[in-house]
Amino acid sequence: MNEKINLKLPCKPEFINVARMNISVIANNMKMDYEVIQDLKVAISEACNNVIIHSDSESHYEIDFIVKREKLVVEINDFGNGFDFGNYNEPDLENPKESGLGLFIIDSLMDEFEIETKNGNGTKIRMIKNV
Amino acid sequence: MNEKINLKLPCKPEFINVARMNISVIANNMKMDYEVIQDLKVAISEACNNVIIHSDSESHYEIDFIVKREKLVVEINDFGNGFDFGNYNEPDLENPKESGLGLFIIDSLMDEFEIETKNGNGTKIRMIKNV
Amino acid sequence: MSLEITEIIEKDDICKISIVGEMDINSYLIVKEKLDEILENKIVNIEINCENLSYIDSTGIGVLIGILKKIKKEEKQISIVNAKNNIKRLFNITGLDKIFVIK
Amino acid sequence: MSLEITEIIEKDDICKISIVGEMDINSYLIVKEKLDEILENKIVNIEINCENLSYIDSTGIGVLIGILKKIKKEEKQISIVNAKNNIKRLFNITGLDKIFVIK
Ligand SMILES: Nc1ncnc2c1ncn2[C@@H]1O[C@H](COP(=O)(O)OP(=O)(O)O)[C@@H](O)[C@H]1O
Ligand SMILES: Nc1ncnc2c1ncn2[C@@H]1O[C@H](COP(=O)(O)OP(=O)(O)O)[C@@H](O)[C@H]1O
Repeated sequence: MNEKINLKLPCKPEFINVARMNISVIANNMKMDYEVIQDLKVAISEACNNVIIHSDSESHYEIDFIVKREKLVVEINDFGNGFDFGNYNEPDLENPKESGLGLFIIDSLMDEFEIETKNGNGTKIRMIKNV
Repeated sequence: MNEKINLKLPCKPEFINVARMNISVIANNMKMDYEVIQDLKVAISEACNNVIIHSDSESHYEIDFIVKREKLVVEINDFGNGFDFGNYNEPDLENPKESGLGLFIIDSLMDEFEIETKNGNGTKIRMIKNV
Repeated sequence: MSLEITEIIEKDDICKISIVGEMDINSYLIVKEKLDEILENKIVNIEINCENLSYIDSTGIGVLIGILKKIKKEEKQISIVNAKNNIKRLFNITGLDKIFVIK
Repeated sequence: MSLEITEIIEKDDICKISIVGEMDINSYLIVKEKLDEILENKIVNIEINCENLSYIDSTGIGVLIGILKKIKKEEKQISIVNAKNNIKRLFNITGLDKIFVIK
């Protein structure tokens, strides 16, 4: 099985719950556990929050949900600024700050996590959860 | 306000609940009533059922949700066979049949309903619910 | 959420079933097959408890109409019990409130 | 579903609040503003009842860290009460279980 669902959302905070709800139904259809679905909701929201807060995308961003027998792949694509991932630092958990936790949370909650981004050229976040 | 959400779904019955869930969150964000949301779920499902049962679309179909201040516009587009709407007959409610109720139900539940279809050229169902 | 038939009580000339969940394009066959199976032995009245039926559309309504056709010849009927408002509304729109007994 | 602060009990040097719903990018400011307002008068310990907090992410966690910074100087603390498993897990991952009191 290899089915793709694609969702285009306005770059506005009030539509992030639509992204969350989609991952929730799709993962539920795949018979994932309640706790895993909660984690997926957080992970997708972190990526969407970043699009809205940092990407400076004009109007819409896209999410692909790729349903495979053994895993769910989620790709969040924006067409905004991108950033220099070389400058990214993991948060220092001993000295918590108000920001800088999003990517770290995605990485912690998901089985696989990749980021493709270039200054000025949009960002693609790819996260995978195994069934 | 005029925001568009676009959803591309595989032409398979097991993803229809994704369409339902989307309309449900979006209408809920618009503060529509519970009963109205139930009607919207039925209306969108009727249109999606038809794509899956009748359109003979190859892989995907598309749904646009257009959120305006005073109404929700939903367009279901498939790229399948289309049909001759000139041959369409409303159901005879005195003599119920197992099939033929879908479009009639959409028309009854929604405030506006339009269909654009040509033999061989896909179908677009447009339904509007006022807030 | 999918669909389940949680209870089947066959008694004299009536069979009562409870449908729980969503009766849609993915699940209507479960109900159709169960009712066909029941009616295979004997044509009886059918009473459907819809207290926990959260969703039905024309695929589900089609099943019920098909079943009614089968049992009507022997003057049996379908009763719908405890349906939620949105489901009742759908039965009204499609005229089923006139051919089913809605309780 | 959105977010509500359903209860605020100020008593001596502790203020207890209950957060209900989803603390996300749309709603975290409600909590931030309420806590800032409380601390404007007096720096107190904060106890957050999370029994009905169904969702939180880094936007919400950021608020709590900001508040902790404010009250830590006066040796006050934040306690998290009745958090659901998924929320506790997030606090563990981000190390907040070491700087908040998780009950
Ligand atoms: N989609 C994006 N577009 C542009 N920059 C991004 C994007 N996602 C992340 N970033 C950059 O990566 C940094 C780290 O992100 P994150 O770990 O989520 O923490 P935070 O968003 O709180 O800063 C952000 O501050 C931002 O500079
Ligand atoms: N998306 C579509 N593609 C092709 N044909 C369609 C589509 N939607 C509706 N139709 C045609 O319109 C007819 C009436 O549809 P409907 O009222 O939903 O009843 P039913 O689906 O039960 O036949 C269908 O039988 C079909 O021939």
